[in-house]
Amino acid sequence: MANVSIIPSGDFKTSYAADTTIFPTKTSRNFAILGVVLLLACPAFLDRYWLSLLIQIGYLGIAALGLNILVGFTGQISIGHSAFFGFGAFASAWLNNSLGVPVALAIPLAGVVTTGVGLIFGVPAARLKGLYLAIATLAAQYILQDFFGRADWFTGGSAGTIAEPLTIFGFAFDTDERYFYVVLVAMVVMYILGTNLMRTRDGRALVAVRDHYLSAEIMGINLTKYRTMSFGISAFYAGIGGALYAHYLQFVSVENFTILFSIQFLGMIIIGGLGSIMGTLMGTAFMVLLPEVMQAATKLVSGTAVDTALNLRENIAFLREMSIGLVIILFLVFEPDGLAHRWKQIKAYWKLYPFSH
Amino acid sequence: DIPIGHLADQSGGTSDVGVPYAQGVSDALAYINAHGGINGTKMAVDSVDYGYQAPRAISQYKKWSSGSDKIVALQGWGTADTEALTGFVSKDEIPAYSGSYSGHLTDPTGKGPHGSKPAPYNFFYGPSYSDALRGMLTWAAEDWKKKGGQGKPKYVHMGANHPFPNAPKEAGEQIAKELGFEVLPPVQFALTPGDYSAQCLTLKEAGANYAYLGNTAGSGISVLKACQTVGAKVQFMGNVWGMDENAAKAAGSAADGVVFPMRTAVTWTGDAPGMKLMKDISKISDPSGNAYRPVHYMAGVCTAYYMKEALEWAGKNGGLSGPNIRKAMYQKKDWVPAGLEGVCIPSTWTETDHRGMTAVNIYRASVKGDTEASVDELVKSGAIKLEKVATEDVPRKPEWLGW
Amino acid sequence: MSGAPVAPHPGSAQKSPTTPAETIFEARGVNLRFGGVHALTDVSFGIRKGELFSIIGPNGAGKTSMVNCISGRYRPTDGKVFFKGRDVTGTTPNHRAALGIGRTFQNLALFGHMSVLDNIMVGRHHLLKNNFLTGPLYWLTGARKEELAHRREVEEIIDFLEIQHVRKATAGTLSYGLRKRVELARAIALKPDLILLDEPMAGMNLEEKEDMARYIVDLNEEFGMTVVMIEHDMGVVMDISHRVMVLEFGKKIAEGKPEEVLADPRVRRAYLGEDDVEDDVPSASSPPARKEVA
Amino acid sequence: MPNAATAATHHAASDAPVAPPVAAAKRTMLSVNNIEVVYNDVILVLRGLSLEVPEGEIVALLGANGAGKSTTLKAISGLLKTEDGEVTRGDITFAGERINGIDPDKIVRKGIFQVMEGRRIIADMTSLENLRLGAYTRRDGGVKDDLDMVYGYFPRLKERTGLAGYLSGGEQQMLAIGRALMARPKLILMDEPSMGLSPLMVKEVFSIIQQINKDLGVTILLVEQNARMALQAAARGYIMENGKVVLDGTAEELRNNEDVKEFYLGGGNEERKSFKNLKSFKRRKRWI
Amino acid sequence: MTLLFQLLVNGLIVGALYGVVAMSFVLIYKASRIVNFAQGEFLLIGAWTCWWLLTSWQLPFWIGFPITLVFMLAFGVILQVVVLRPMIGEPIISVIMVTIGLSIVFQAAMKWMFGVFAKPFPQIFAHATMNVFGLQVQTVYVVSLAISLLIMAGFGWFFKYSRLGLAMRATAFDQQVAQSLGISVRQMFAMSWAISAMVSAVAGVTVGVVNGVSSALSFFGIKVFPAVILGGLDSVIGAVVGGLIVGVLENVAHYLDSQWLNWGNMYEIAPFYVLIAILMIKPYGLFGTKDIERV
Ligand SMILES: Nc1ncnc2c1ncn2[C@@H]1O[C@H](COP(=O)(O)OP(=O)(O)OP(=O)(O)O)[C@@H](O)[C@H]1O
Ligand SMILES: Nc1ncnc2c1ncn2[C@@H]1O[C@H](COP(=O)(O)OP(=O)(O)OP(=O)(O)O)[C@@H](O)[C@H]1O
Ligand SMILES: [Mg+2]
Ligand SMILES: [Mg+2]
Repeated sequence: MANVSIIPSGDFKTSYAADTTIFPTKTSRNFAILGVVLLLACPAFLDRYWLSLLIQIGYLGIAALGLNILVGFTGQISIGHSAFFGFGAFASAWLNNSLGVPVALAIPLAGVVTTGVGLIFGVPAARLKGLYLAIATLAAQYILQDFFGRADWFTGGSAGTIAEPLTIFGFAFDTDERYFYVVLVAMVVMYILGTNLMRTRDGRALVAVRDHYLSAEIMGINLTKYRTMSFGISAFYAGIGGALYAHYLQFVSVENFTILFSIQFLGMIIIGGLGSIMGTLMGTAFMVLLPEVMQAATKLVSGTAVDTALNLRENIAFLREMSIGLVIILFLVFEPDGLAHRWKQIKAYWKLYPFSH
Repeated sequence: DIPIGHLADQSGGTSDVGVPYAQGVSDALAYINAHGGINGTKMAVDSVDYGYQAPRAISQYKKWSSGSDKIVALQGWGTADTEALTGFVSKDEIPAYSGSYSGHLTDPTGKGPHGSKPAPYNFFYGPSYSDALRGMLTWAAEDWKKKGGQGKPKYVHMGANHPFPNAPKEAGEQIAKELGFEVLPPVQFALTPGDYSAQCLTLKEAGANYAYLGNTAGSGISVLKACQTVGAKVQFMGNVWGMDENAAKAAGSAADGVVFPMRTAVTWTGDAPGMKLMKDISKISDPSGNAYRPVHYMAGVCTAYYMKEALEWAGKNGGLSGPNIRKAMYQKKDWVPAGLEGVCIPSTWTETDHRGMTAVNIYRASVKGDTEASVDELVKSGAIKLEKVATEDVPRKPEWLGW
Repeated sequence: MSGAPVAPHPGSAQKSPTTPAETIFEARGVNLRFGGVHALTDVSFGIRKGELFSIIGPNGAGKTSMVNCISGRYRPTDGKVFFKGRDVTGTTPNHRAALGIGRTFQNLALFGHMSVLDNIMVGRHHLLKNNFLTGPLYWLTGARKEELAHRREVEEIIDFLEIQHVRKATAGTLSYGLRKRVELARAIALKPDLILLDEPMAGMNLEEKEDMARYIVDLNEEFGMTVVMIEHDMGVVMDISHRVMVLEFGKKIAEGKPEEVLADPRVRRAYLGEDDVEDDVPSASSPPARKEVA
Repeated sequence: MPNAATAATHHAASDAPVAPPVAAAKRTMLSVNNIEVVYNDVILVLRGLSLEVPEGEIVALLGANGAGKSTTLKAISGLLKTEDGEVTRGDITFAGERINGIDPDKIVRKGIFQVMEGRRIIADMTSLENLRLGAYTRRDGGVKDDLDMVYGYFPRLKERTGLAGYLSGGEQQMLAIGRALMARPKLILMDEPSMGLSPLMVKEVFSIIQQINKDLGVTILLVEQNARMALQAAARGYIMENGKVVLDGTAEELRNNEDVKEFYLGGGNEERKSFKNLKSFKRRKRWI
Repeated sequence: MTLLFQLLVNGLIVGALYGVVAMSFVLIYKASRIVNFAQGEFLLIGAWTCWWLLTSWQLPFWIGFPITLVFMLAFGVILQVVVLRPMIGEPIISVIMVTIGLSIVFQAAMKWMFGVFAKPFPQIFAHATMNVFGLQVQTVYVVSLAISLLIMAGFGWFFKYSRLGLAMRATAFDQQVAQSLGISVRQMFAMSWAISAMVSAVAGVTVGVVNGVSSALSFFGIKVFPAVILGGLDSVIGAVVGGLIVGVLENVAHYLDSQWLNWGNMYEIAPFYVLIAILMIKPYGLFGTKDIERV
């Protein structure tokens, strides 16, 4: 009668293999697969608006995962992530425009190139810790932004550059319906890679460095190597995300890769849950959807009694902005450890149900 | 109804000019609806503040351009979002009227000598940033002679290294050379307020005579003040979004004498046949009818009215499809929307050339005494005046198309 | 960074002569200074392969500092340390781990947010081959196979230390004693030839000390690891260690068989605080731990 | 139930608060009644624990790793909150006043001071600054003298003028204890004060504990692994095991209890077996 | 008198302003290890409040300004009680995120209340500008320089010697330990936030007077990060020194740029290059205390 409870209480694992799967139970894995299948069907019944949101969640989610590996798993705060995201975008466009690399290839290559940049800006990580490092990444943000602005050959300068749509064997992924699949595949792959990384040697090493770098070193972990490496990895994810973004918009401009964008990335992973892979995705969805929800909400308000009472009119925009901020604050006040944590607790609860305690 | 999308920046980085412009657009559209709409059918205008964040603009656009009631036209706003949407609108064939006037939006075919990407569905009312600067420099050359200046006047481009300030950079420096200016290396300052004494000191040191302020008002004010403080005597030339009544007020005496391009033939206090309709439209959001409207408001109204007449024409000739509306934009030469005569400046768009306006009206801000009172009062009391100094007709050189 | 192999008769200063064959670790004239503080002054000693070597001494005598010099946390201000005949004075801690030095810490240093299992798996770091390229391609590159193989060995360690019940628990939430045990497990996972234990029994009651002692003895006898132990419980030290070194104020004041060392009046005074010989003087053999009762 | 002969009262799963004869004589300063503690809303650690600390006495609390000793102390001092643990049942009264749920800093002001497990000194301050902070809640002028007193007890601390973080483990332990003395509380909760101290220092510390108890009349609840010393210093003792008190009585009684002898004091009256030749399998003693 | 010299003077004077803002960061950091991303908004709120008192209420500066400071004190406390108290003991980074949320809220609220247009500050000094070593500078800059030095001296003493100062540092190091010593973490936080808010008001008014008040001023918050780090996150003196250095750097960079390099934008970027360079040599800034590496 073991298969009655959805989540078995206690460990019934019979082999270590069974104990090291991505998903704790068969059910949860089936749910995940079901989810992906549902997503595959999305373009059939969702309009472009929703698809574009999902696409955003997709490429932002990939980049955010990179940031989470850096901040959440390795404990190195970065407020320059959008710069790497941007670099990936420009790189992919440039590879395609100037070197004629097919987009399908340019995207992963952009990831690789960005990794290089990440490693360069990761060098300070060898010596800097905590917020000192964070501000060093802020420097990366500004330095790269400035670079985008002046490197006409690479970014088209301040005017920006065009990015061709992704085409494979003449089939162009130039509509949301089509591009959705590109992003979906990329996302699933990148997330699986991420999950695997975190449950193997180097992933563990990163976390060890975060939790106690002194003893990590004694355990034979080369601090400099892993501190820098995690910058490389996060940059790789950022690059891929950026590249996907570029070929979705088909136009890249320096204007978009600001510090505010970097801070949004931080928001995604903190709200999603530092050091949680699935949380990253949840957090990204949260941050992408929040403005939309608030937009809709304020739409409802406008023209109602509330509106006239507060005499909002165009000020309704401020009301929306404020509520976005407030939601973030309230969320963190009630769930400081992020969505992933809440999710865990719910699961823990059901696991022991009805004997929680 | 006729679905219309309206992107506005009321809360974001450019809200200081975004708010009045958006107000103009929505008032105008509301007024049109109140008076018979488009050939009798009303427009369903959806005004959305996107806080000057491109991603939001995109998802908003997707919302509008999908589903059953796709928008037939878009009233857009800033550089970031307009650039981001250019590709989409041309694919979806949705005419987009932007508040971004950067040169390469004027090239519908992309065949221009500077090979920017084609922007067949982008329109804007006003001189492109480049043409505006060309106009001002032409004026500056004359002004230099008039003042009896000795030797080559020195010109410098000032602004952040961003799309908006840089848009007219090369165009300006190129024509400046032709006009016999000595072009100094550009001076950069951030888009945000700060201390720019350093920049002003170098201007002073280099002895610049004419300087173009490429940024928006916020940081422009800081520069004006700093230069006043360190005593750098330079003739500043603002840009369309960089100088207006509010900026003049904030900068106070530092703004005195700054020249800038204007997109309407008159300001709110000027008189022209069209001002009557203008004032009626203004009553939509200000029943009392005595609010003072800054220049951007009027520009917003004009933009909305060009779209209105285009819609009407299209409605009569084969329906409100994107291509039709686009076609409609090409119907008239020296086009002035009915009722706004003497306010909106005659404009002409063609299939191959979206430089609607090449006549640049140059105004000078004059600020006297302190500027604590509200803009209305300041203008009434004459503490702030915007005086016309010249109209420069910039030639439609083909090689200038797209930049 | 390999140094010259140890000279046939190292550290002539040494009382107990050691031949390179049996010396696994050797310190020669190690000095360690922190500003004004002389943590270690000219300490020389050798540890024989397979021996259970204890370091005792008053608080602040320099025991942990010595261990830090062995494991590479600190670099001697001067003097050299040799491991397996190689001069390792300049090598980094992570390098030394690879060479076969593992350790536990006096103030717990677990990876607080990781599960006990992962904590121990980290110990396998230098034994695992997969990396940031092969790891993510879990199934394709055999990373999975490798991980599982090591997991199996880790489970053996877990059984050995009897911490199965907390296998999945987050290390940070364990009680003090359990954490110390997990730390030991992590150190063992390195498969070190030389394992350094800094006060492994602090904060344990007798029963647990007995267990811990048993583990250590087994490590030494069954697993054949050379053990260096810092411990304040004289009972344990006297019973299980082969040789003892006593530090005081950073200087070595005695070294040798437990009972010899214990006989040394300086040690008794400096360390046990049995200043004047009381009426019931314990014979060196009987552990003074019990004398504390008196 | 083994050797019920001993005078000590066993109470297996009973939750009844204990009123030991001794407590009757002296006024009880602290009493913990049948408390239940849960961490992160799920992990139940204390299951109905009760104990009493008479005024002016030293009470020892013994138990295996993970029994919940530190948790008990944290529950009393209110520090549980800071580790998302909470007292879900029962109550804790100090000097007749219910104190569970109160903020830790307020509890300190009431006169309860905890010496936390694992030193927990403020690493980036000097030992002097650490000691001064010990006296943070004090207003009286006596701080200066107490400083000398502490330095008198631990001269080592005076020598080491650098940052406390660089002190040796034992030195840090001394500092932690010294900090508690600086606060001059009514009740000190000591979590394994002898940990990491050399035999000499252990003696020293225990004599200090007895001294402040006698001279300054400070009441002390002592969690200790060194049962031998603890039961010598203490007047009464409690022995707990996964979240419950399983045995309690006067120090005397406990010292003579066979189980306690075997599992806490090491060897009964027969000769103590050497750590060396322990059988790999040994009988484990559990009361429940 | 050369351009370079003028630029140096200007750099020092503006640097002092950065110093003030930097200090307001340090104050919060020293008591809570939190970096307050809403600092810029604090500055803005201070500026608007003072502007409002001076214009709507026509108060003279020497009355309006003190009131502003008092208001900011109260504001800091209230903010701490309402928003940050529940976050005590939570992961620092979450709290940092909360401050980001706060900045969003305040940003919008300010625009709502005071509109989106920049507003000029009424004239407050008899002479708006004064001559320093032959360079005309805004009087208010010089005043803020004086103030900043005062504040710096004050806090330097406070944290080293005063009982509360120690308590704040203890709180920052380990909240649990602090509480176990009888330190009320709430009190400490409330205090530090209040003081910090007050200090940022000083800066807010200064920049407001010079540039006119507009929501864009909040950008100063992020702008001074290099200064904070350069001096060392937890050093009051470092904050001011860092500010001065950044100020001078900007101006010198601009000088080189405008005279020879003509790369443009060095003004903005150079400080960051130098920042990284310095950090690589001194990982904890010039005056920051390095954390203890001891096992
Ligand atoms: N990194 C350091 N900086 C400054 N002083 C240090 C440092 N490490 C150790 N010391 C000093 O060196 C001396 C020896 O410290 P160590 O930790 O080796 O003592 P110990 O023998 O381990 O004492 P215990 O038994 O209490 O752990 C101590 O007085 C300590 O203050
Ligand atoms: N913060 C926490 N979160 C979850 N569980 C905890 C936490 N702290 C302690 N525990 C659990 O509570 C139980 C008791 O812990 P506690 O530290 O009180 O034991 P102890 O008696 O002090 O042991 P030791 O003698 O080793 O210190 C342990 O099983 C531990 O795993
Ligand atoms: Mg030690
Ligand atoms: Mg404990």
